[in-house]
Amino acid sequence: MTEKIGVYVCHCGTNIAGIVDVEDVAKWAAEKLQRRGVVIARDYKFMCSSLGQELIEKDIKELGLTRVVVAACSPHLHEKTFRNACKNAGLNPYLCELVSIREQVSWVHTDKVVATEKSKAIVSGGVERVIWHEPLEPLRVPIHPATLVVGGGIAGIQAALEIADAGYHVYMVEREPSIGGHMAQFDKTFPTLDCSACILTPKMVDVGNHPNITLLTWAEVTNVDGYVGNFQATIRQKARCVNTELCTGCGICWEKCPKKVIDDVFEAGLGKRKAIYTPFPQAVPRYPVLDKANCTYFLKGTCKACEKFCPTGAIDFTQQDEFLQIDVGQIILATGWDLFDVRRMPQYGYGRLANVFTSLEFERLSNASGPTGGKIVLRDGVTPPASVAIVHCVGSRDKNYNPYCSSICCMQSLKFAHLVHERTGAEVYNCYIDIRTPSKGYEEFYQRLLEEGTHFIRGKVAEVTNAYRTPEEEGKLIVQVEDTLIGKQRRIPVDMVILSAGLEPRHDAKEVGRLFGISCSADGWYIERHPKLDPVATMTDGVYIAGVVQGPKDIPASVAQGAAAAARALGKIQQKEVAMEPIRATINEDKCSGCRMCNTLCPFNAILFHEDKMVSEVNPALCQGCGTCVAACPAGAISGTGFSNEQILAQLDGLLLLNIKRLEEIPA
Amino acid sequence: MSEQTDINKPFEPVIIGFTCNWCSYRAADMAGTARMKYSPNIRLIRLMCSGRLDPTFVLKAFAGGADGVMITGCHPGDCHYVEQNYKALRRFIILKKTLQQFGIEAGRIKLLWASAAEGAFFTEEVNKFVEQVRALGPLQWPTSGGGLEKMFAVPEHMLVKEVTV
Amino acid sequence: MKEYVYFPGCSLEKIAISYHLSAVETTQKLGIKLTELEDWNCCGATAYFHVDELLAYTLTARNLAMAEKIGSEIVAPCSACYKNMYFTNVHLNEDPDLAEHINEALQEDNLSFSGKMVVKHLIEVFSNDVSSEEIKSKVIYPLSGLRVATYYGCQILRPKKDHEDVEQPHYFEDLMSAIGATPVDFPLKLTCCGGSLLISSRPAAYSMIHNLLYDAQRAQADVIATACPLCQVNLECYQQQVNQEFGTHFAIPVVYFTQLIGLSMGIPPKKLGFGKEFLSPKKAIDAIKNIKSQEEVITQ
Amino acid sequence: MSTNGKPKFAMYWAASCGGCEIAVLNIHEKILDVDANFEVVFWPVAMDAKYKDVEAMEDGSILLTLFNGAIRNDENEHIAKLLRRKSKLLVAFGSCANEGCMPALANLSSVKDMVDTAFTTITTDNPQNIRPNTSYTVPEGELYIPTLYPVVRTLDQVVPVDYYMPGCPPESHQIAAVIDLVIQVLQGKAELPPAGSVIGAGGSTVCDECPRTRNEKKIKKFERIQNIMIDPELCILEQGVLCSGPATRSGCDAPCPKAGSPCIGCYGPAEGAEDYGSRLMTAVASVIDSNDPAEIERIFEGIPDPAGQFYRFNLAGSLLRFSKSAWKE
Repeated sequence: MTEKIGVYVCHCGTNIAGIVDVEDVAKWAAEKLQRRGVVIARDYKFMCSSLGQELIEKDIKELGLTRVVVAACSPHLHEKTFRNACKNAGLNPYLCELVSIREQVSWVHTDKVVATEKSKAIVSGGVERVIWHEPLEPLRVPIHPATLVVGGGIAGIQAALEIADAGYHVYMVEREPSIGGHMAQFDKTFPTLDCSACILTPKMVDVGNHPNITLLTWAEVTNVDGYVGNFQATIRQKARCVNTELCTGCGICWEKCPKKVIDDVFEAGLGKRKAIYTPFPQAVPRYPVLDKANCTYFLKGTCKACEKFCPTGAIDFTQQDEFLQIDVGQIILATGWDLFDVRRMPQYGYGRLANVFTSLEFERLSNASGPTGGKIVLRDGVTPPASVAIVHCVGSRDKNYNPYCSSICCMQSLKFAHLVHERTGAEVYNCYIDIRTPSKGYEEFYQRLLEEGTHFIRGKVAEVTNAYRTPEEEGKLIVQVEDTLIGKQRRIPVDMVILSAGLEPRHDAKEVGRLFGISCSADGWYIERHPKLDPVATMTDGVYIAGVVQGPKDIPASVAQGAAAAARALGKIQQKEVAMEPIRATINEDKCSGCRMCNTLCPFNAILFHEDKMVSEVNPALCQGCGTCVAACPAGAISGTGFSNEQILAQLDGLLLLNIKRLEEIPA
Repeated sequence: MSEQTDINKPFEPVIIGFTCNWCSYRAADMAGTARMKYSPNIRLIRLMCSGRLDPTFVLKAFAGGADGVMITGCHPGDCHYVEQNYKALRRFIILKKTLQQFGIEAGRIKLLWASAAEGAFFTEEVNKFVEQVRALGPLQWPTSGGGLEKMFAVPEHMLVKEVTV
Repeated sequence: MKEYVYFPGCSLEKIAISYHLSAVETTQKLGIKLTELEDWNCCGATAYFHVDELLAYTLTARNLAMAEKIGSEIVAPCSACYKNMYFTNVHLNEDPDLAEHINEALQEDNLSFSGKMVVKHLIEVFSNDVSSEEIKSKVIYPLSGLRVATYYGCQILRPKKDHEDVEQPHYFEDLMSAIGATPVDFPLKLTCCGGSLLISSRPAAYSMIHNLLYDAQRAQADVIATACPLCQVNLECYQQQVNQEFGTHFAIPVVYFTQLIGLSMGIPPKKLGFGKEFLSPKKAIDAIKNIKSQEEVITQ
Repeated sequence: MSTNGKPKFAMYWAASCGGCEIAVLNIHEKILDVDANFEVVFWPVAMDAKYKDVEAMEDGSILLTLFNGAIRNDENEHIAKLLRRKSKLLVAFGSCANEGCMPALANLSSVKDMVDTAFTTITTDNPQNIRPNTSYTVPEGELYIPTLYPVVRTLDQVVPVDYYMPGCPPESHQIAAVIDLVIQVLQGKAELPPAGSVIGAGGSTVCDECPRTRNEKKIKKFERIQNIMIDPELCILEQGVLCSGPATRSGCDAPCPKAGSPCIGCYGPAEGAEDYGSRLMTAVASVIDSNDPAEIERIFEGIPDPAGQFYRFNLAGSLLRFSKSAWKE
């Protein structure tokens, strides 16, 4: 045995030492694995601390260690730390192996004896594996300075502006005709009640005019190839039927368009738009899109009113969808959320009982530029309500629908209550499970509402019905709810019910996630790299998430995440290049018989076949290191650095303690 | 290993688990971070992808004394490497078939898809599998040391001849 | 020709005899064959499952096991019978241990439960298995103008079947429209009738019945149509007490949906068990009488 | 026994079919070089010899022993150990000695089953259901016949082996080459390869020597060769017939694929492959053209006997080596 191996067992305070007898593990390794090359085995309070690292560095220098095994936490946490320690001591960082006895032992097991035994096996596995490690150099690839931001809501806008202002190019892709997202639909924002449009519009305009931002609205990303620093994205620019070169956004076309269409997107079905339209007056960009599905010309072959009246001749019925290819270094996903479909809870009567509204409908209803000009009225469009019930947690905190808390509904409902109160003087009943106001100025807002005389009823609403039992109830919506504070069932007759519907992942979140190589949690929100320490990065290098895509959150949090994601992207751009794990497959030409078994296996097309030499070869730039071809090669001609057969089989030996057995058979 | 020294003690199987770096290993990490408890009989090996799973590893594990082997990866469609977990699936199916001919029960090998978010699920499944293997009893493949020699007792008359030189 | 194993259940023997009669008559008209299960036993009703679950399951499983021998689908007109058989079926299929346990008991009777039986409520037969066209084609006297409160009751929809809307179903209404009647807006159509509360807490039961009658009256229903003997009894037989209790003057007849269908198909009221009720559904029967008399006029 | 000073040569067959001997004789006049350069001291198939003569020899007195056949019974083991002691160079010759070959397929069933099959099938006339006795007493003393072991082993599972020469049998041109080599070594003209290495074979796999054109592989269905017309030009595996070529060590010059029949893998695993069967298995499985479990199952139904298919020659040499039924019963 030529290698000199050092084994370091971490206490992690009591995190490991509380369950695993770390001293014993170290002692055991020093004795039993001595003949496998272990020259030193230590245990230490915190291996990851600078002192702990120095311990390793010292041994490397003084004992001339050629391999290092650290038994501590998950490699996903501290692999880099200990690799650096080796590097500092002049040992190739890849000659270090970090095995997890915290996540995989002390945190998940309770029996100390068994846990200690398992830790020994894991250490022994690490030792056997590390013997087969080879010195490696990380691959360095240049980073393309441009960034793709998907989604033009407030989170995306923030991210785009941060990067663009820093002087780097941004492509912003938005599915709808205008950026602005849900925030553009709101009238007021809690808790300050400043007007949503007033604070959002300037930012939208900045995006529209920014020299460093290429704005692609009415467009979708259809394909993404490549890897961090070098992504190639394909974007479908849907046909606008408007020549943006010529269009001035004067608006004559949509004035003249004879076709009225119910606007399910921006007006949440409450208002109408034309067949050629911009969703709202402050839309960015200002040029409209022509909705072919509803345009009289496309349906009947006649009309062309817009074309006739357009002063600049910008209307172009022949426009087709275009596909653009762009190169970017990194990607920020801020694709936002969908509203929970309240029809899934028929007991609340939406769609059946006219005056039951969704939260988004109410946002439009209360919006000065909305269909009623900000007048809060019943469906008939005229009658102001004398009493309004606001149902919290619709579809949220309910195992039949979404178990999670949508986090904004409480504040939103309070805002609604305030607006109703302010504009109609109606009696307002807020039916809640718990009131959650955990942010700056939120609790104060709640107090304010209490003082305004809004009724708060603690209980989950059972049903909303029109089945009156008393003359008072006649013609009203009756909200059946148990008031858990007085322990009584209550029937509250009201004129209007607002369902504070929860936030849901976009209906196509999963597909979009796959497109960008990131995965969704069970709830459907995108998974961050670390829930606390890395909330905007994802498991896929170079792809970040911002805003509600990562989980329900309010505007300030979305903005913060947008900025955070931008900062992460900028950080990488500044580095100019990324170091990539040198985990790659290589084919031994002499062994390769050119059977072409591996050729179809690579999703990144990294394997090419040389007809002339009749051998296959791996392109290291494209190889992502999954090792599928390594496992598949019938001749064993392909080897995978970092995860070679030798390494894994050796680790198996160690885990099963066969190494010890063998040693016992042959005397020293 | 699997030897039952004390018959009153329940048999403690040794199980090798192969995890993929992106989903199932992170599920295991999550189980840890959330302090979920599962039975200590399983020892994990990290691969970059379930597609790296070479049947040799599984055979080696059994030959080396493991009583059960669990192969885990990302859910179909969620593979970090697009679709490599399907290759694992294909290998698993034929491997299982082959192992049965070797008398290794289908219940000793399991393929599990677990996403990075499914720490709890991972925990449950590990526990289930450990119990399943426990119920099947020790495998103790002779090549794992001990037992093999016993198979080849050379009879007396042969040994006698040996020393006639 | 559709065939079902028929499980009448105890109440259809006496108190709900009219349900039984009308069920048999109407299904015959539609060319549906009901084969009554021989030697059937009580379904356990609402109480037994809370007394001894295991025995209750066995009791119900016995019926299902016997039914397996003669058919593939079993239909119960009584909601309680239906609910018990349906969830026993579901539960035993999900829990093989329990099934094994119960099969041991059934062995005594040389029976075994395989769980392959499909359990249906009678109204499902009319609303799913038979198309509304088929029904319409058999209607001779559309009950035009008859305002019907379609009362599902609480048990038909439990436990939930796949793709079944348990919050706002409308198949009962559709069925009534098919025979020319007018289903009214009856929001409480799924609300409990009080069930066996009448035994344990009369006041509670009365107020529940009151709410239902009130809602039906609000909707100006001529008649409440039900698909459950217990609902029928509670809503009809206790109207007097409810009136005394609440000082109301309810007089709303409560009939079985099969009786109305029978009428519309021209089956003589007697054969449908009419005349046994406390509150005569005169309006319903008159509806036809009128048409008949008009016809006579025409034919003369 | 007289000696002519020539280095001694021995060849022995344990559990084998004799094909290896024929392959040796098949080197034609080269056999004369053998005679010219060696004194053949022990070769049961070619000349009369007694075990006791061998036992009487000095340890290490035989220069080269070609040992073919697997270790199936105690006699095999005894002679293996004996020849190991007596020989300088012990070569595991042919598939049986290397990896178990056909005899080792018996490792999938118990000895009892085997004997039953041999002595009680309908084709056997054995009314009293007799089984062979391993020992029998006669006036002259005790007679023995070898005892079957529960499982077949390879030569190197019993004694240390110097060189491995794969093939069922080894191709004659390879044998000739090896003999040439040894002679050259004797004449000091060449060096012996490092101990433990595989001789008389290539470093790649059979596809390397197969002339058929090959493309990217996608398998939707496995065919049995008798059911289809094999395209003479195209890779056999791509035609759905399971060919072991991709996983099998080169050196044979791919006679089978050339003749239009799939490689069955007699040259054993490629250099450094831990387990032949799993290499073949993983390769074949990887190119199945489906992601649907049910369909994959269906496609694999085309391989009714995977163990026999993937481990046809390699069972004793594989990681598991035998089935549970072989050692548990």
